[in-house]
Amino acid sequence: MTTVLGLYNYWIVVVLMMIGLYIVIANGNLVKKIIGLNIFQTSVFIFYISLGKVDGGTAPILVEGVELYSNPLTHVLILTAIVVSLATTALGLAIVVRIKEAYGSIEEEEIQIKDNKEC
Amino acid sequence: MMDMVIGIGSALCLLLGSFLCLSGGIGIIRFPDFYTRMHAAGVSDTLAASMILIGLMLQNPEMIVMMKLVMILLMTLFISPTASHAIAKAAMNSGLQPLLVQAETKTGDKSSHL
Amino acid sequence: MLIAATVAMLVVMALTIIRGFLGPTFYDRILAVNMFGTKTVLLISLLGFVMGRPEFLDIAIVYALINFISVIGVLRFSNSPVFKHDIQEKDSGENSS
Amino acid sequence: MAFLVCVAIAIVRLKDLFAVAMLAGIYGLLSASLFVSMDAVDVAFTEASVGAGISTLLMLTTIAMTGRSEKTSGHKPLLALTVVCVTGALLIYATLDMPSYGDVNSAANLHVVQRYLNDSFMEIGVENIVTSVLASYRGFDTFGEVVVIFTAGIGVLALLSFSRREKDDSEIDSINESMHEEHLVVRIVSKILIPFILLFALYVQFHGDFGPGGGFQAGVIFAAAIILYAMLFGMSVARRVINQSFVQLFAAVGVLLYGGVGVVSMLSGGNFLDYNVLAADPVAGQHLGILLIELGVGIAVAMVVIIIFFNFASRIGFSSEGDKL
Repeated sequence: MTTVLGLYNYWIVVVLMMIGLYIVIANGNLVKKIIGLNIFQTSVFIFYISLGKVDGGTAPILVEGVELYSNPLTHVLILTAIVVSLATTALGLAIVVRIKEAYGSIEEEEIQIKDNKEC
Repeated sequence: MMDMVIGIGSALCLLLGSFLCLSGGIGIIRFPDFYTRMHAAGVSDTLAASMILIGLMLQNPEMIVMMKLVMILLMTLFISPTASHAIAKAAMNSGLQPLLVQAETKTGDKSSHL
Repeated sequence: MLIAATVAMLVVMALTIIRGFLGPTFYDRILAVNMFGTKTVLLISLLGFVMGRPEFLDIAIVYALINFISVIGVLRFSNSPVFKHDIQEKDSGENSS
Repeated sequence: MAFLVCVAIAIVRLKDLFAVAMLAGIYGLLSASLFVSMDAVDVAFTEASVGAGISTLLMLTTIAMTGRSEKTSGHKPLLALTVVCVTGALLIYATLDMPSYGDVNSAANLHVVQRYLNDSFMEIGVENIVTSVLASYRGFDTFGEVVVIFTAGIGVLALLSFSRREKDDSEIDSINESMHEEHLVVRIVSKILIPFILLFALYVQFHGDFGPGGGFQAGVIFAAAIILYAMLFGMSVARRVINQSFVQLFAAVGVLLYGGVGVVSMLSGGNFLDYNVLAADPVAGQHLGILLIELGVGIAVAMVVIIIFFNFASRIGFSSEGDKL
């Protein structure tokens, strides 16, 4: 029972990661692929944060009379990672927009068909 | 004495707020069409939020926390009706009819056919 | 009491998510997102008190603001021609059913 | 937690991209509240403003440009499913070795972290350890992140900014005007709110030493206020208020401010980004350094997000024009 409770978070992370991966692999739509990528990223964020959580600890802002804090290092890593994920998402979406303008479609297969025709 | 009154008051506010929230949640599931759901969400949002925030305010003596709570309260009071208004207006403009109007036009059509 | 309110909030959030899934029209979904945002604000203020760290209230303020901005953004972009077209289709589909 | 999985599964199932984007918004809010419950206040702050706000908006703009419905793909998902399941099974097998949730003695919580927790207040004098680690101990990393964001901004600019036609603007404007007549209430409320949002962004920026907050979050909130303005009052009005070249200049200024602090500290005898030498007293020097680089981060992030959004949004008019032709 304790192992189940102790590892519950990681399992959720794994499931989320699987879902994200599945979307990225199986969906043809490029926007949806980016959303899948976002889910994948979030699962990694949650993984790091749950690594840094300490039982009975509180947020790592020093106050008097509190001894135990959660791990600030993972928070720092993820904080920057989130902003970078925003940047990558924006870049990805920009590329999607350009693809739409160039091919008239954002479905993977249609783009492939068009590419083959041109060759 | 004063403490007890404040404690009871905050507990009452919190309970009332939770109850309103729950009723709003049930409403948003059970109501038949968009505008009635909108009503459930809007009403419960505003009143329940202010009830819970007031309950929290009563629990806390510190000044800065109080200020922040007041700010949140003001913002919810500003934002939530505005957002509801905007959504309802957009829905109306896009041609989404309330259930009642839909029913009336349908019966009207039938009677004219008959 | 705080715990009870928190649990109530969680239940309401679950209900709202269900509406977000089902929502026949997309205005229902927007409504669900909006309500979900308000409930999150309340949940976070409650959590701050439950954990005894009222500094969390800053986050609640951000939520309130961001929620408003995203709802307005959604409505703004739902006015674009692509969406208009789709709504009409969807509406006619619903009426016929 | 289980909520998250449900939302994610629903995202897989739904074909309507608009609904998917809405659910992605809910997903962002949900993961942020999860972060709050796991004590990661700063992370929740960032996720709230980024995941729930800005990235949802960007997705919506993209969907508005590229069309809403998704076609069912022909190829079989069976292969993908097996790959994913195998990966998942391996990962779950790997979690059996992980320390259990909330363990004080897990490897991640033992090494350098104790030093941060115990000594950072003495060395830096900032209550919020996340800020001190972010800006001082790991200043190099953060500099790298800022440069990455700046590069992404340049990338979006390069991809989307060309062939913006002035005459389209006037047409879009007329559409916007007719639309905004209807949005009177929202406009007035936003007019009241926008100054508060800007003020709050500044509060977050400078209060980052004592509470949750800092340059990244403040930048995003600041940008959000301006995005709200741009959405309600039309793109060209916003472009008149906020000059594009000015924004681009300041994005660079933000990054340079960060780098400049590093160079100054190097010139005055320390290492790159070593703030101790910036003032007579090391702690005061740290304070000054953190303040400056947080400012740099804030400016850079805000301006990059504004650039990204403006380019996306002014593209909408362009591509819908293209569709008509």
